[in-house]
This record gives sequence, C-alpha cells and structure tokens, in this order.
Amino acid sequence: MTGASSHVVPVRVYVGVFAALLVLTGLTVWVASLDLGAWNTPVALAIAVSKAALVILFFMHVKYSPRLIWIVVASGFFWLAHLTAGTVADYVTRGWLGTPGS
Amino acid sequence: MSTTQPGADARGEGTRPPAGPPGAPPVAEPRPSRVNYLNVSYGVKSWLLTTDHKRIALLYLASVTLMFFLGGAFAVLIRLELVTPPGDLVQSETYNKLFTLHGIIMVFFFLIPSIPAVLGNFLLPMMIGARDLAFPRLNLASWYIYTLGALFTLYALVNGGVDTGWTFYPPYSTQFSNTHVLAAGIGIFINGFSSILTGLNFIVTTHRMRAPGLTWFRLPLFVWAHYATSLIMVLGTPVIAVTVLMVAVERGLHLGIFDPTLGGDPILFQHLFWIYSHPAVYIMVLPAMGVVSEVVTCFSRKRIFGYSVVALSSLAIAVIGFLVWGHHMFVSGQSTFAGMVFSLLSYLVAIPSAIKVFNWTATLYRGSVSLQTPMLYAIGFIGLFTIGGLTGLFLAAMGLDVHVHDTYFVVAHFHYIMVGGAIMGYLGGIHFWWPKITGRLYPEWWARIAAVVIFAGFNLTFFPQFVLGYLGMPRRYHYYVEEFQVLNVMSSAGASILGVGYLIPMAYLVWSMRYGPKATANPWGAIGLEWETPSPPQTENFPRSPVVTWEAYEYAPEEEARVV
Amino acid sequence: MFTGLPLFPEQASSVAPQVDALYFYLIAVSGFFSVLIATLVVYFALRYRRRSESEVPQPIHGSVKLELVWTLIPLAIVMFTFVWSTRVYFAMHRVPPGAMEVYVVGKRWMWKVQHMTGQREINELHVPVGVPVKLILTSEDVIHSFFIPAFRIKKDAVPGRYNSIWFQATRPGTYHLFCAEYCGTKHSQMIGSVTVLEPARFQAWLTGDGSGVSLASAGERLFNELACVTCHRADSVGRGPRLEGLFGKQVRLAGGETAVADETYVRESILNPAGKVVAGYQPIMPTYQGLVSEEGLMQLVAYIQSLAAPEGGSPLGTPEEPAPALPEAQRGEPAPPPDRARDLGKP
Amino acid sequence: MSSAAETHEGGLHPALAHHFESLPAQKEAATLGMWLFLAQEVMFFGGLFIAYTVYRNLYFDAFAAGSHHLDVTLGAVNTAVLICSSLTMALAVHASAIGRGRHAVVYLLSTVLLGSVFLGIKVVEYHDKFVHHLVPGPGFSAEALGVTGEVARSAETYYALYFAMTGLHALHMVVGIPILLFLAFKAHRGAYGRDYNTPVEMTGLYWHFVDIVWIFLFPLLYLIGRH
Repeated sequence: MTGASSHVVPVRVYVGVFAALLVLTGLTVWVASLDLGAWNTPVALAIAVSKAALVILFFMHVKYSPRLIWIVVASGFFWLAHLTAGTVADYVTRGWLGTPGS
Repeated sequence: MSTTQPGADARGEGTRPPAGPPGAPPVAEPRPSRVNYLNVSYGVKSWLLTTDHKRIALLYLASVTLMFFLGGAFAVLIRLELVTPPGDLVQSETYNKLFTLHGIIMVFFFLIPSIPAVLGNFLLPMMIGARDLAFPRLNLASWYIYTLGALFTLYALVNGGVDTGWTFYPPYSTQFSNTHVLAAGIGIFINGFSSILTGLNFIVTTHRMRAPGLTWFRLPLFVWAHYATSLIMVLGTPVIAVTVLMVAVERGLHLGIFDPTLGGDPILFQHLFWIYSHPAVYIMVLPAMGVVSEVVTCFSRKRIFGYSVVALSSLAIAVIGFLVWGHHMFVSGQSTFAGMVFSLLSYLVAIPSAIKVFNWTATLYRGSVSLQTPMLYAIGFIGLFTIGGLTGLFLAAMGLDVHVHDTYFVVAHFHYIMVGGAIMGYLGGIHFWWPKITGRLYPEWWARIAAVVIFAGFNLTFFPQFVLGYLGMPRRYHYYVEEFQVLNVMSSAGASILGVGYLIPMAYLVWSMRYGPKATANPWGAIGLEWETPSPPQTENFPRSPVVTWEAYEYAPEEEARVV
Repeated sequence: MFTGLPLFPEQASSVAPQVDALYFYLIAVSGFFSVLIATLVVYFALRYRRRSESEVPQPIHGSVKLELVWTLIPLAIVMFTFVWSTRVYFAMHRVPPGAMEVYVVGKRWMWKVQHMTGQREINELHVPVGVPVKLILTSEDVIHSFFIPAFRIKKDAVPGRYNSIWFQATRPGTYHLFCAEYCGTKHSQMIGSVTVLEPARFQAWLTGDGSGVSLASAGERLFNELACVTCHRADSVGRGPRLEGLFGKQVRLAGGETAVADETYVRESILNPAGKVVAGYQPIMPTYQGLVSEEGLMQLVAYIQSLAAPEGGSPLGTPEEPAPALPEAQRGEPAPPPDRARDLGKP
Repeated sequence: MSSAAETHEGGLHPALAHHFESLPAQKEAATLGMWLFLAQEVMFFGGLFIAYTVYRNLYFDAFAAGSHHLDVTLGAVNTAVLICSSLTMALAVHASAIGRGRHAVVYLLSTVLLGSVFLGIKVVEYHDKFVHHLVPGPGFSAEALGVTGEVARSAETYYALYFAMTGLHALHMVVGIPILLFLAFKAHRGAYGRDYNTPVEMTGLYWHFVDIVWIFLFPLLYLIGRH
C-alpha cells in the first residue's frame, strides 16, 4: 500500500460529508427564494463550489492524494475559469473604448 | 560518470556510451536472427490487435500518410484552378469543397496526429526507458477512434463533400450550407477523442514511467515538447468537440445557439472555435520543435544551448498559446478592449518561440556540424519557422491585421508554420529515426536532393502569397481579379515542385524498407535511450530497464562543460 | 523580373499610409531577424563543419546573459509594435464627428449600399474624396466581410448586429471591393468597386441618381406605416419615450443602468423592445422582429438619428392606421429570404 | 482473496500489466490518467458552461422565464438522490478497499438503483417539457412561459442549453450504469480485494464527477431569479 490514494477513509467521514451535502442542497434552494440583489448568483455558485469541494476532497480522496493530483484538479477548473473569463471579457467590454458600432 | 547499470547485458545495452569518440556506435551489429518488434509475429491480426506502442505508431504512420496524400491531392487541384483568374477548371461549389476538405484533412487528420501519434508514440516510451505507454490498450483505441473519425469524414467526402471551410463558421454552417456538414462534424468530434486519449497517455507516461535516474531536467527536449503538446490536447480538444456538437445540434434540430435569427450569437462560436483551434497550431508545431532540438544536438554533437530555457519555453508556449485566440477576431466586431488584451498576449507568445530559435542557432556555435538529411530539414525548419513566426507579428498587430485578415497573407503565414514548420519537422524526424523504426538506412543522396527540392518548392509556393495577401487577394477565392495572376502562377509553379518533392521521400523510404542497408543501433552517434537498444527494437524496448546517470545530450563529459 | 508585377496596393485613404508604415517597419524587423538567423546558421554550419568523425566539441551549457538579451530585446520590440499597431487600430475606429454615414447590408452574394440621401447601390459605393465616411454594416444571412484593399480597411458584416468602420478617401479613382469572409458558393464573386469622386462630381452623381427620397424620409414613411408614431409622439404625451433629440444621448433604463442610444440600441429596441426599457415607461411595445427588413431597420435608425438634429424632424401628422396587432406567440422567426428557404430544404 | 498474498511474495498478480513494476505503480498511473480524463471532461462540459454564461448575461429575462418552468422540487430531490448515490459509491470503494466484496456488491447495486431513480425523475421532467412544447425545435412554443417576442426566442436558447447540458449529463450516467453493473458482477466473483480495487476506485471518481456536474447544473438551471 504505497499509493497515497489507497488511503482508507473511515465511514463516518463519508456519512458526515453526505449530511453536509444534503444541508447545502437545502440551503441553496432556500437562498434562491431570497432577494439578495446582485448577490444571488455568487451565493448560489459559492454553495455549489463548496459542495463540489467536499465531493472532490473526501469522496474522491483528493485530500489524501499526492500533490500532482491536486495540481491536475486545480488546473482543470482554473483553465475553465480562465477561458470563460476570456470569452466573457469580450461581451462585457463591448461598450468600452468606443466599440465599433456605437 | 558513465556508470554501467546493474545487470547490463553482454552487448552493453542500457549503458551510456563511452565518453570517448561518440561517432563509433556503442552497440555491436545486431545478430541477423534477432527477434524484434517487427518480426515477433506476423499477420493482419497481430497488427490490428497489437498493444505495442511501436506497432501502433506504424499504424498511424500508414494512416496519416494516406491522409497527407489525399489532402495534398486537393491542394494540387486548388493550385491548378488558381493558375488562371476565372474559375475555369472546376465549379465554385467544387472549389469550395476542395479547400474545405484540404483544410479538414490536413489539420485534423494529418498535422495534429502526425508527429505525436507517429514519432511520439514510437519514441516517447523509449526515450524515458519504459516498456510501453502507461495505457497500451487505450493507445490502440486512439488509433481506432482516429480511423472511425476519418471514415466519417471520408463518408462526407465521397457523398459530395462539405463546403463550409474547415472553420465551420455559423450561421453558414448551421443554416445555409446544404452539404454534408454533419458527417464531417461528427468525424472531427470523434477524432478529437483520439487526440485527447493520446495526450492523456503521454502525460501519465511521462509522469509515471520514467526510468530510475531520469529526472525531469534530464529528459530529452522531444519529451518536454510532447508533454506540453499533450497538455493542449487534453485541455483544448474537448472544447472543439463540444462546439462541433453544438453546431451539429443547431443544424440538425434548428436550435438557436449560434444563429442570430434564432437568438444565438455567431461570435460566440468564433470564441469557442478558436479557444481550441489556435492552440491546435501549437499541437502541430511544438512536437516539430522537439524533433529539431534532438536533430540539432545530434548533428552538432553538442548539448543544446540553454537546456532548461528551451524545455520551459515549450510549456510557456502551451500555456500562453491558450490565451491568444481572440486575435482571429479583430474584424469580427469583438470588443476593442478584448482585442487589445488578445493582441498583447499574442505578442508575448512570440517570445518563447524566439528564444527557441536563438538557442538552436547558438547550439551550432563551436559544434561539430554535419549536414546530413535530418539536419537539412532541421535547418530548413529554423529558417521557415522564423519567417512564419515573424509574419505572425504582422497578424497580431491590430491595425495591420484589419488589412491582411482573411487574405492570402494569412494563408502564407500559417503554411510557413504548418508546412514549413510542422511538416519539415515531421520529415526531419522520420529520416532521423527511420533506421530505428525500420532497421534500415535510407539513401542519403536522394534524401538530400528531396530536402532541397522541398525547401525550394515550398518557398516558391508560399512566399508570393505574402505579397498577394498584402495586395488584397482574399482567401477562399475561386475567381480572382487579373492583376493577381502573375503571383498565383508563381505559387502554382512552386506547388508542382513541392508536390514532386514530397513524392521522392515516399518512394525511397518505401524502397529502403526492403533494400536499404541494415542500420546499426546508433547510426548517427546520437545520445538518448532510444539509441541504446538495437534497431529495430524488441517488443519490450530494452532487454533490461535502463538506469540513467547522465544529463541530456551529454556528447562530451560534463567536466569539460563551460558556461559562456 | 516581371513587368507590371505589383508588390503593394494603391494608397487611397487617410489610414493607408499609417498601415503601410507599420507594414514596412515590420518588414524591416522581420528582414533583420530572418537574415540574422540565416546568416548565423549558415556561417556556423560551415565554420564548425565536422572535420573528422571522431571530433567531440567542448560542451557549452548556456548563458544567462545571452538568454536575457534575446528575451528582453524581442520583448521590447514587440511591446513597441503592440502600442503602435493598437494606435493605428484606434485611428480606424474612432470616427471623426460629422462623418458621412453609409449603410451596407451584405446578402449572398451582393453588397447593398444605402446613402443617407436615399441613393441605393448594389456592389458599388460612390464616395467623395476628402470626406470621412462611416460604414454601418450588417448582414441578412451569413457573415460577410467588407474589404477595400486600397483603403486598408475591412470589417465583418455580422447578421443580427451592426459593426462599423470609417475611412477618408484621398485619391479619386475606382478601387476593388471584396467580400473577405467566406460566405458560400459565390463568395469570390461578391465583389464590386468603390468609386471615389471629386466633391463636385460627387454632388453631380448624387443629383443624377434619381431616387430622391433620403434615407431618413424613407424611415419616416416606414415610421408612419408601422404606426410607431402613435406611441412615440413628439409632444411627450405618448406611451413610449419621445424620440426627438434622443439619438446619441445616454438613456436611463428601468433597471437603473444606462445605455447610449446608438444604432445598435435603436435596432435592438425595435426588435426586442422588452430588453432595455427606458426608465419610467412600461414594456408594452411589441416586437417588430420579422416585420421590418434589415434595410428598413437602417432607414428607421437614420430617421431617428435625423430627429436628433437641432432643427428636429419634420412635423408628424396624426396617423390614421391603427397600431398593428400584437404579434402573439410569434416565435420571432423572420421570413427567410427565398434562397435561404431553399437551403433549409436540405436533406 | 487468495491471490492477494501472492503479490507480496513475488508472484505476479493477474491484474498487473507487463510494463509496470508493481500494482501500486500501476494504480498511481491509472489514478492520474483518470484525473486527466476528468479534467478533459471539465473542459468538455466547459464549452457549454461558457455558452451558458454568455447567454445568461445577454438574455437574463428569458433565462429566468425558462427556469421558472422547471420543477425545483424534482430538481432538489434529484440532487439528493444523486448525492445518495455518490455516498453509496464511496462506500462501495471503501468496502472493496478493505476486502469486503459482498458489501461492495450491495453498495454498487444501490448506486445503480439510485442512478436509475435519477434518470427516471429526469424522464418525468423531460416529459413535462415535451407536453408543454418546450423542447427546442420546430415544435417549440413559449406559451407555457407566458412570454412573447424576443424573450420567447431566447427562452428557446435557454431550453436548447438546458437539454444539451442535462442531456449530456444524463448520457454520462447512462454510460456509467452498465460499468457499475459490470463491477458488481466482478466484485461478486471476488475480483477486488485489499491489493487491487483500481477499477472500482476509477469508476468511483467518474461517478463523483458526474455528481459534481449536477451540483452546478442544479442552481444554474433551476434557480435563476427565483425570488
């Protein structure tokens, strides 16, 4: 058993994470019914990110995995965020600096 | 210094060659009856069900060569048509299908798999001292996926073709074209997964299968280049896959994703398309850079100048190359601000490319330079890639790009990168490792002639296109105005020379497989693990797993090294 | 070698010399580096050619100093190029005030041009020399690109939105006009000519062309036909915002944001009235998607633009037609142009 | 698990491929490969997420209108079902890792069951969209949403993305379920034990990833402008 990913996680950790995920699901439904102005989307996303983080760290054992796995996970999401930002940047800034057409 | 690893066999394989004259092959002539990966088993089944990375590389070699000559045939027809201004050879519909299929086949089915799937597949495990790639069955699956994708595209071809351009811009591709967009799109979608799985396999192999002692900064630069390429394959290809899927869905079901009359935005497609398709250019040229690094060091008998800078610049190109896609959209109506950011980043990606060129040049300094065929291709690569890269500066310049965008200037630029760069690298690599792959030497005299013919033909074909582009001839034009004719005729003349140039190696390489002189394990006196096993290698690559105790490209003992 | 082999296109606009200067600068930079690399490679290859099979050159690891030199010098060069080229780009897009506006619609496979004064042209564009001209571009079907090599300008005509670019012709003459974005079978025949005339001759051309009805008047007629005038009244008591003096101003939207009432905004408001409602008004306007052609939209935009002029538009009569019925459950599918309908019938 | 002991004695485990030194090395390679595959999946779904982000900002009203027609209760229940299936999957990996093959079989089959429940609920939801003419295409009508004009048109874009994203997600589950059944069969035959349970772990990673995708899809598709 040299592979770090073979770490055996106690069952109670899984059950605890499971409970937390259910609570967060309820929370996200409840929060959606509140009017937080511009904050609705960020809050919903923050909850989704926390849930995803719980699944990744515990169910998927990344917490007990070598650094390389952390890098792969992080770069996957970072890369998507980056490409999204690059694309959205075009749409958001169309009014800046004298957009063609205006 | 040159430690013999434990258990090295009688022939001395797996050991570093003596620090003395490297010209002398360190390995004795292979015994004639030796079992190697080619003669270990026979029959169609032994090839189609193989999981040996070397045999899979040869399957790819056959497939991409076929696709190359198919795509090349379309190029010949295009250049023939463009000899005269009016479209008098083929109909406009046919012409549009010709350049579309030329683009699709060359980009997706030749250039992208060429070096990684053929040379990378063959060499990567050997260069790191592994017995195979991490996932041999996945590797075979990649080839079948590639073949399936190619079959879909060929289906589109024989049923009348597709006429959207390889860029598939909507709304033309989704609502207006009445050709086989779906079949071609599905072909590209499927083929994408072949590329993803190959990249995944390379990354895992490079991380997990290196021989003991082979640290990251002892890896051959070919491996670094393939590692960087694989990152793009894994992170970029899925985006084009899902984008093609959206085009297919929009076309098939008339959904409004990109079509403005249905509420979509055609500019969004261009973003998603170029998110992959710009880095795809680096998928084509980074492996060629890896080949050039190997060849230049071998034929200068010198460690590469600035090893770590060259290694890391591959990663820099892969990463920054991902963030420049918007320079394809300066006239599309993209926001000026986004355009500025993309222009700036495009300039930044020029820097690591320039660094590589300077380092290769500096490697020759005080070397022992031998101008054999692979070196001729490598030098050709350096020259043509320099021109291709520098003309990239013209296109990254927003104010100038407005004029040259979608003209022959762009066509010339990317052919300098893809043909002058990637294909020169590919041919150089094929010649360099041909003795290792087949166990035979090719005829050197013919090979040099071919290299010179290809170089000359290439320049005559594509240099006039820079001028044409600045004069304002738009790309994808079937008819053109008369004042462009002289330059077009020059280009077509060059293309005929280039075409002949590509047929010569095809002929003598096939000939040499049977009649070429037998090759020793290390005919060039090169340093690298792949040269320390017989030519051709056995199925397990090495009789025993090698242990590496030397630096990359250690042509002379380290103690003598100096820093200028 | 060849007589009459052109190497550079004519310079016929105010921006062309700027673009050419940038081009020559980059040719110089490229030429310098290409020759440098080629010379070094050839020189090293000959000077250090292999003289005996057993020679082993002394290894050289590299040089931090040299690496810095060939990182920083190219970096400085490209940053300089970036600044310069971006300024040229700005010059192409920052329209000088008082530019003459021309509306261009791309359609497979022709360019339809409308002048503010009402003249219409197909695959031709007549402009006066020395006057800034702003092109407002859109497309009826696929993406096209309006390209005049002699002026060094190009802009995509994208369906569903307006793009614009401007130029000022400097030399009378006739120049090529190309479509540069692949648009289907006859892409290479979607070409035409741009004729630059002396101002006097341009005036003569204007009067010689018999259409007579200015773009704004055509727009006014359409405005009345569509009964827009019932709500958008000049006396500020209509159910919709007053349009006089609106164009080019900033408007406050219902959501608290602001928008500039430019061509794109006006176009969007006609097609998607609920999208950006002016503060203080109800989103009651029906969409005109599918009821107005691209050219009609441009006429309406030109009319609303003319209302912004200080003297105001012509006084509006009371319309007699009733407002058009709400196009209920209309899916916003405009009637496809005939050739497109044929394309949709593909297998 | 009689073969388990042999590995440590120098005999070769049947699952050890010829080009690996040892089972742990092989497992590390598999794990890295699986994670890279998942990174690829992130980018694959990512293309759709980018399109979603752009259009949601351009056509917020239409997206809210479209979203209001989705059933939050069913969506939330489905989220819970999928989280349950993730738990059983994690427990299956756990059981196989500590050598309790029988337990692993039960947990794997529970995962299959929960996954099928998820797909069943999804079918109910799709059916509702079908009945209300909300499936994009020639039959689409925004009447059920109470919007007209351009908003109705963009609502179709919303539904196009809704079906593309949830459909692709469901497809991943449809692919996953046969794999789980196969694993349950193999586990029943005693194929996995303390020294070798790589296929179960890898499938677990895949299944959890599918769960994560849904964790994002639920708020993004169901909960737009609900207040």
